[in-house]
Amino acid sequence: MIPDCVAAMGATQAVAMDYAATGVVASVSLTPETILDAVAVLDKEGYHLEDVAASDLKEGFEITYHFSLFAGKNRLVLRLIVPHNMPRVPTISGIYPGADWHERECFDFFGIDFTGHPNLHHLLLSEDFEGHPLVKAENTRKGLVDVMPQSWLVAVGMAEPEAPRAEKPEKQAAVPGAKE
Amino acid sequence: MTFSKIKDALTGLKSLAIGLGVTGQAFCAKNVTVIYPQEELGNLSTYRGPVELVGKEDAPDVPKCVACGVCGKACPSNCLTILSLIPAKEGEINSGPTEMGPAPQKGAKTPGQFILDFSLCSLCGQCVKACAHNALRYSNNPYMVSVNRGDFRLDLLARLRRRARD
Amino acid sequence: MNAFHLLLAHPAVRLVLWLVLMFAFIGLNVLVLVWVERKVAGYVQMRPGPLHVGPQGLLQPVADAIKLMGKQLVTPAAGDKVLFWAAPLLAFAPVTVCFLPMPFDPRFNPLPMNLGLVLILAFSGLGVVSLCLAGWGSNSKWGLLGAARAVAQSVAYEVPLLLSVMAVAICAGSLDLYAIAGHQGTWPWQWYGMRNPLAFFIFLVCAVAETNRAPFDLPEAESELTAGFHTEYSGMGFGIFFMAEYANMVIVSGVAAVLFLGGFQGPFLQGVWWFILKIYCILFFIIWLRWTFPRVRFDQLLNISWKWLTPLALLDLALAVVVAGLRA
Amino acid sequence: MQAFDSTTRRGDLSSARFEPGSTEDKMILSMGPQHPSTHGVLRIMLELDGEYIVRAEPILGYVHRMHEWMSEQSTYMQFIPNMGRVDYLHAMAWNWAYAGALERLAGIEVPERAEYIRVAVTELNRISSHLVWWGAYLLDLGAFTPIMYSFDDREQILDILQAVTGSRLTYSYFTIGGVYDDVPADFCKRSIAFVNRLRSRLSMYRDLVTGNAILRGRCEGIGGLSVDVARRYGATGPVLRASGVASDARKSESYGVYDRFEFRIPTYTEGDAMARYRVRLDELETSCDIIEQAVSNLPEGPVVAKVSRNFKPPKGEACLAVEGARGKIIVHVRSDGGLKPYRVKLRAPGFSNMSLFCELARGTMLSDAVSILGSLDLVIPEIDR
Repeated sequence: MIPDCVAAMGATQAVAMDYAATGVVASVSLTPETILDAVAVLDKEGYHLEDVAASDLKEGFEITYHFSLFAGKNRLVLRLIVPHNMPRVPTISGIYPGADWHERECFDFFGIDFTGHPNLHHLLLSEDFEGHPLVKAENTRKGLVDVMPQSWLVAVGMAEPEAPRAEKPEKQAAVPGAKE
Repeated sequence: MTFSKIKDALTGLKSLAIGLGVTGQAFCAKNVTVIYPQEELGNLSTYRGPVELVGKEDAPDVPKCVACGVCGKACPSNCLTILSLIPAKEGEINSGPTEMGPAPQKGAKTPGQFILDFSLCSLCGQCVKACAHNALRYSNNPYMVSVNRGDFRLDLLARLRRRARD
Repeated sequence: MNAFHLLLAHPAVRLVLWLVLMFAFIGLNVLVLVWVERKVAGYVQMRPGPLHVGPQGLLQPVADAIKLMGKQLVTPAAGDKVLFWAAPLLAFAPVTVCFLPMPFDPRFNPLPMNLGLVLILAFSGLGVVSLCLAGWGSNSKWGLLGAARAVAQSVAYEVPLLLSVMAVAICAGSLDLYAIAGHQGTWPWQWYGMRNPLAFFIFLVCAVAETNRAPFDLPEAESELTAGFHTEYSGMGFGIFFMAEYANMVIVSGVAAVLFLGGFQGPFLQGVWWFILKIYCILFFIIWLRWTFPRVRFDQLLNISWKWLTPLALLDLALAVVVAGLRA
Repeated sequence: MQAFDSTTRRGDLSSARFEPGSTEDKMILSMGPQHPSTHGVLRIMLELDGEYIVRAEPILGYVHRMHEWMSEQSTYMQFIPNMGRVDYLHAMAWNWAYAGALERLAGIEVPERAEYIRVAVTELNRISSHLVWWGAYLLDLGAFTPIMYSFDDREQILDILQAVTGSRLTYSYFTIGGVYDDVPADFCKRSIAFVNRLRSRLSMYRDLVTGNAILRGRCEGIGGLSVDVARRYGATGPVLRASGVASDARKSESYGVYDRFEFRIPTYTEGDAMARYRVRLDELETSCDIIEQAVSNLPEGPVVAKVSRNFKPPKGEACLAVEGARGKIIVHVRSDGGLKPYRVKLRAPGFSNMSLFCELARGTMLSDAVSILGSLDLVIPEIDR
C-alpha cells in the first residue's frame, strides 16, 4: 500500500510492494532533481532515516534511501539511478543529518559524489585507499531486470505480466531484458 | 531549597553506603573463579572445536569419508584440502609414487589426504552440515596451542588413526 | 658503648637513622599495601587476586617491581627532561620526611617535635608540585590536563583538610602528634573520631582526594585521560609515582589514626601494633571505596569541596573552638 | 582531497582536516584509538576549550573488514559465519537479520520450533550483550567492580549458548530456513534457572550502581537527546526509547513469532544518559519474560526447513529489520538468481547512533564525552563492518 504522502513527492514511479516478501511497502523511483523535495515531504510526515545504500547496476549506480515511521510496518524505499560516468546526487544531510555518514560510506564504496555534502571524504576506508571496492567490473554488472522482483518490473512496465503459474527462480534470472 | 539539597546529599550518602554494603558482601562471599591449571571448567564437552573425521563403526581408523569434496566447497574460508589418489588409467601399471589430485577424483572413494588449516577455520560448521555421509564432526578439544603456524595444518587422517589407536 | 650512646644522643645522627628506618618502613608497607590492594580488589570482585607468586601471591609486588625496573625508561622527545625526571623524585622525597613525627609507641620518641602536624601538612603539600611538573614536563596534552586537574583538586581539598585537622588540634591543644595521641583515652569513645565524627568524615574524604584515589582519582582518570599526569612515564618512572601514591596513603592513614583513632592507644596492650592495625583499617576502607564507586566528574569534585566540605569544616572548627573555650 | 605534507605538519590526514583556522585558547586532542574508553578501535578528534568540548569528530575504520564485499564473493550459506562477526556482542540478531531476509526473499517457511529457539537464543544473547555494556559503561565511568559481577552472570549465558551453538561469542547458529542444530535437552531448564538467577541479581545491580549518587551525577542530564534529533539521525533501539518513543522492531514489525509474545517496551522520556541506562536495565527484565515464554511454549518438531545446499533465491530484493541490542538491524539482500548475492547491505544501528555523538558531545566536558560514548552502547566492529 502506498502512503498518501508519496503523491506529493514528484515520483516518476511509485509501486506498492508486498511487505511479507520484500520488507518494504512501497518503492518510489525518483531522479536526482526530485530527491530533495521528496525527502522534505518524508521529513514533514515524521519518517526517520534508516540508511542510504548504493548498488552498482548496468544502468548506473542505484542509490536507495530507506525510511520508516516509528511504529508499524511502513518501510519506504526511495530509489534513483545516477550514471556511472557522472555519479552525482544532492546530499540530503541538510534535512536528515544522519545521512551524513551513510553518504560518506556510499562515497567510500562507490565513489558517488553527494553535492553539497559538508564533509565528503573517506569514512571507513583509509585515507590513502585508491578506488572504490564495491564498484563491479563491466562484465559482472547486472541490469535492473535481473535484480528487481518481477512484480516491480511488471508495475513499471519493464516486463510483461506472467501467467499465474509460478516459474522456477533459475529461469526467472534469464528473462529476455537481460541483454539490453 | 537548602533543605532539599541537604536531603539530596544525605540520600546520596546513603546510596554510597548501600554500594559499600554490596561490595562488602561480595568480599565475604565465595570466589567464582576457576583456577585454571589446578581445576577445569565442566563445560568442555559442549565445546565445538576443530572438525575431525569420523571412523567407520567396524574399522575406527578408516574414515567414512568418500572424498567427494563437498565439504571443501562449502567452506567459506577454503581451509579444507582433500586429496585423493588418481586411479591408474587402464593399461597402466600403478607402480612407483602414487599421484594425488584434489577430490573428487573419478573412481577414488577414500581420501588420500585430508588437511584442515585451522588457522583459517572459523568453526562455522558448514562442512559438517554439507557432508552427506556424516563423515565429519566437531571435536571438543579446546587446547590448540602452538608457536608454530605450521602446527595448525592438521592432518585429519593421521589424527583419526591416532584416536583409533588410543 | 658510651661513645655509641653519645653518638645516638646527637639529634642529627638520630634524624638520619630515623629517616633511613622510615624509608625502609615505607618501602615495606608499600609492597604489602600493593598486595593488600590487589587481594581486596580480588575478593570484592569474587576472584582470588594474586595467587601464584609466593604463598597467596605475597611476592607479587616484588615481581612487579622487578619487572618495572627491567623496563626501558623513555623520555618524550619534546618534553622537558629535567622537569620530567625531577617530578617522580619530588613525589617520593617528601614522603619519608612526613613519617618522622609519627608517634609509633608511647615509650619511644626518637625525635621530639612540637610542630609535627605542621611538618606533615607542609611536606604533603609538596606532592602536588611533582604532579604538576610531571604533567608539564612530559609535553603531553593528557599529562597537561591531568596536571591542571591535580593542582585544582589539591588546592580545593587542602582547605577543608586543614580546617578539620585544626579542629582536632584545638581540642588537643597541641600540634605534637605524641601529645595529640596521648590526649585521647584508651577506649574508642574517648577518641576524637567519636567525639568529633564530622571532622573525621571530612578528613577521610579529603584524604582520599589528596592521595588521588578513586572515586577522586581525576588527575589520573584512566578512562578519561588515559593515565593523566603519568601518561608518558614508563618503567620505574611510573613505578615511583605508584609507590608515592601508596606511601601517601599510608601517611594520611597514619595521620587519621593518630588524630581520630587514638594512635597507639588501645583498650589493652598499648603500643605500636594498635597504630599499625588502625592504619590498615583505614587503608582497607580507602581500598574498599576504590573498588566500589564510579569516578566523580571534575566540577562535581570541586563542588563537593567548596560547597559542602569547606563550610562544614568551618562550622566544625567554630564548634570545636567554642567547646574548647568552655572547657578551658 | 586535501594535500598532506608530512614534513611541515604533524599528525595525519584525519587530524589535519580537523585542524581549525584559529586555535586561540583551544586544544586539539586526538582521543584514541589507543584510549581506554574508545577500546582501541575508535578515534575521536576533539577541540577542547579547557575541559569543555567545542567540537568532536569520530574517525572510523579501524576494524573495517568490508563484509559487504565479502558477501558478493561467497555463496549465501558461506556468508552466514560473517554475521556472527559483525556485532560480536549480539551475533544472534545479525544471524537472524540475514537468514530472515533470505527467507523472505525465497519465501521459506521456518518451522515453529526453530522460530521459538531463535527467540530464546536471541534474547539470551541480548541479555549477555546488555551485561557487557553495563560492565563496560561503568568501567568507563571509573567503577571497576561491576564488570566482574556482570561477567559472572554472562558466563552462565555463554555456557548455555555454548551448549546450543558450540561457540561462546561469534555464533553462526542460524541457517536459512531454521537453526543449525536442535537445542540440547536441558536447554529449557537451564534457561529458566538463569532467568531466575538474573532476576535475583538485578536488585543487587540496582543497589550497587543505579541508585548510586556518583553514577547519577555522571549520567543525569548528560547527553540529552530530543525525539526530533533522534529521528533525523536515525537513532534506534534503547537510545531512541530513552527519548520517549516506544519503537521496537520486535513489536512494530513483529518478525518471526514475536507477535505471540507478551512483553513491555521500556521507555523513558528524559533522553539523557541515565534514561538510556535505565532502558537497558529494564530490557534485561523484558528479555527474561520473553525467554520464559519461549522455552515454556517450545513446540516439538523439526528445526530447519528443507533448503538446498546450493541455495538460490529468486531474483529480487528483500530486507528484514531485527531489533538488536543496540537498535534496528537491517540486512538488505539483492539477488540476481545466482549462487552468490548481488549486493548485501548491512544497516548497523550503532552507525546511526554513533553519528549522534558529535551532536551530543558539543559543549560538554571531557568526562561527559566518555559517559555519552558509553551510554550509546557502541560496538565498533558493527559500525565499521
